[in-house]
Amino acid sequence: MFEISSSSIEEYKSKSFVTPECGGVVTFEGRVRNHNEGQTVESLEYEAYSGLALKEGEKILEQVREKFDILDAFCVHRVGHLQIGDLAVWIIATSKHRREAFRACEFIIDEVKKTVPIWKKEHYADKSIDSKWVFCTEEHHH
Amino acid sequence: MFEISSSSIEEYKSKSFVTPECGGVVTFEGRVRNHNEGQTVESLEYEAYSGLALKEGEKILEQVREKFDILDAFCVHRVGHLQIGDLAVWIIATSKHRREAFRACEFIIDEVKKTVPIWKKEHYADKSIDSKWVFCTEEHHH
Amino acid sequence: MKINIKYFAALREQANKSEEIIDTTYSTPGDIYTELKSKYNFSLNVDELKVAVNDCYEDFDYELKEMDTIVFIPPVAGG
Amino acid sequence: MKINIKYFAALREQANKSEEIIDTTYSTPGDIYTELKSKYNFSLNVDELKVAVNDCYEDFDYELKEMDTIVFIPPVAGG
Repeated sequence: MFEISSSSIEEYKSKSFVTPECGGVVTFEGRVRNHNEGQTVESLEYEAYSGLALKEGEKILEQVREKFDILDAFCVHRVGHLQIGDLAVWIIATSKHRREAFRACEFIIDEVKKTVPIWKKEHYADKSIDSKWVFCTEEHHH
Repeated sequence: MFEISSSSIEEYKSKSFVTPECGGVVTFEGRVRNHNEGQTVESLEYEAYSGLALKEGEKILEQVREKFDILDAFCVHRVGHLQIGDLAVWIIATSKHRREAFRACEFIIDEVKKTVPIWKKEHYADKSIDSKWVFCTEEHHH
Repeated sequence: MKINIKYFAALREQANKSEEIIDTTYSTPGDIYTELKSKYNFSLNVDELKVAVNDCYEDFDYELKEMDTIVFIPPVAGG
Repeated sequence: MKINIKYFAALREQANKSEEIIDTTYSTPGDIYTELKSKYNFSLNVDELKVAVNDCYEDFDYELKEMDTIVFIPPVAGG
């Protein structure tokens, strides 16, 4: 399942996705870091076009189930104004064998960054630099 | 840091390894699954040669810091009698950029399985099959 | 023809609104974006955007119907 | 020469003990394993094992000193 949340998503980390046949669980946390491309970042705003983002997110999770031998996959993305260290995206993939969970988890974050209509605006410590909507080039944020 | 624990390691999952420069966090959970090579597994016993296991574990974490651009890495391995679904090993890697955390986390679990003196004995649902100490062939357990 | 437009991110800020209903003589997202770009002085060119009609990605020459909802999608940056 | 031996996993079960001090005329882990294998009927051959002396991996022809601690290491299976 793919979700978008306007409040903290830390609590998702304690949800259990474990089943008896599950041997490997891989999670990815994308967090707001204090720098990007040489600038000190003070905070981030995330905005989503939810109607389409949820559909695109579910599409990614369908693809990942087709491509990899996993048991379960889940992704939640935060929107709103986030501070340094805040959790922006959390992904979990479970599988019998660990390789598949690693591949699946990385596939999901790569695709989320490419295809899901979510945007982010960076606010900088240096107030002479205007806040700006950044594009997702490879390795842009985390 | 590499640790070995004779009681539940679930609580490690709530420890924070996040720093302001951290953008990506990847975790791996290895859990006891209910089957292996066609047999229904009922429980597992893990035994460690702690004196050497801790040294070998630390060596892996040193290697991972040299090989990958990560901020932090940690691994804890459970010993004792574990039931289906129990957490056997937990690994976390944090980095500025997500790729490095994925690579580092997978490297750690691969190496732990190869070089750390920890053994496991499988107990089967079918009591006509003797419990046995299994070897770690590729993709053996999770 | 009346068309519902929703704005996000840089486009929302430049249009200074999240949503509006326009009355237009154009019938494709491409032509409508050209009209709006000149009205709001949008900084993004059409080749930097994707477009969704009624929450589905469509081409910029898609033939719109009365009261379709269009979203012009700037380069995404989730994660 | 007295040597301390610790047993783990299958070797511990087959020796039916975790640790013992033996008095041996042999001076390498390889020769001592041969001696113990015949005594306890160990199922593992020496080429399936590694050996640690005083918590460091060493070769099977390592020259032991009085009261060194040896661990014969069956194939590992952590994770």
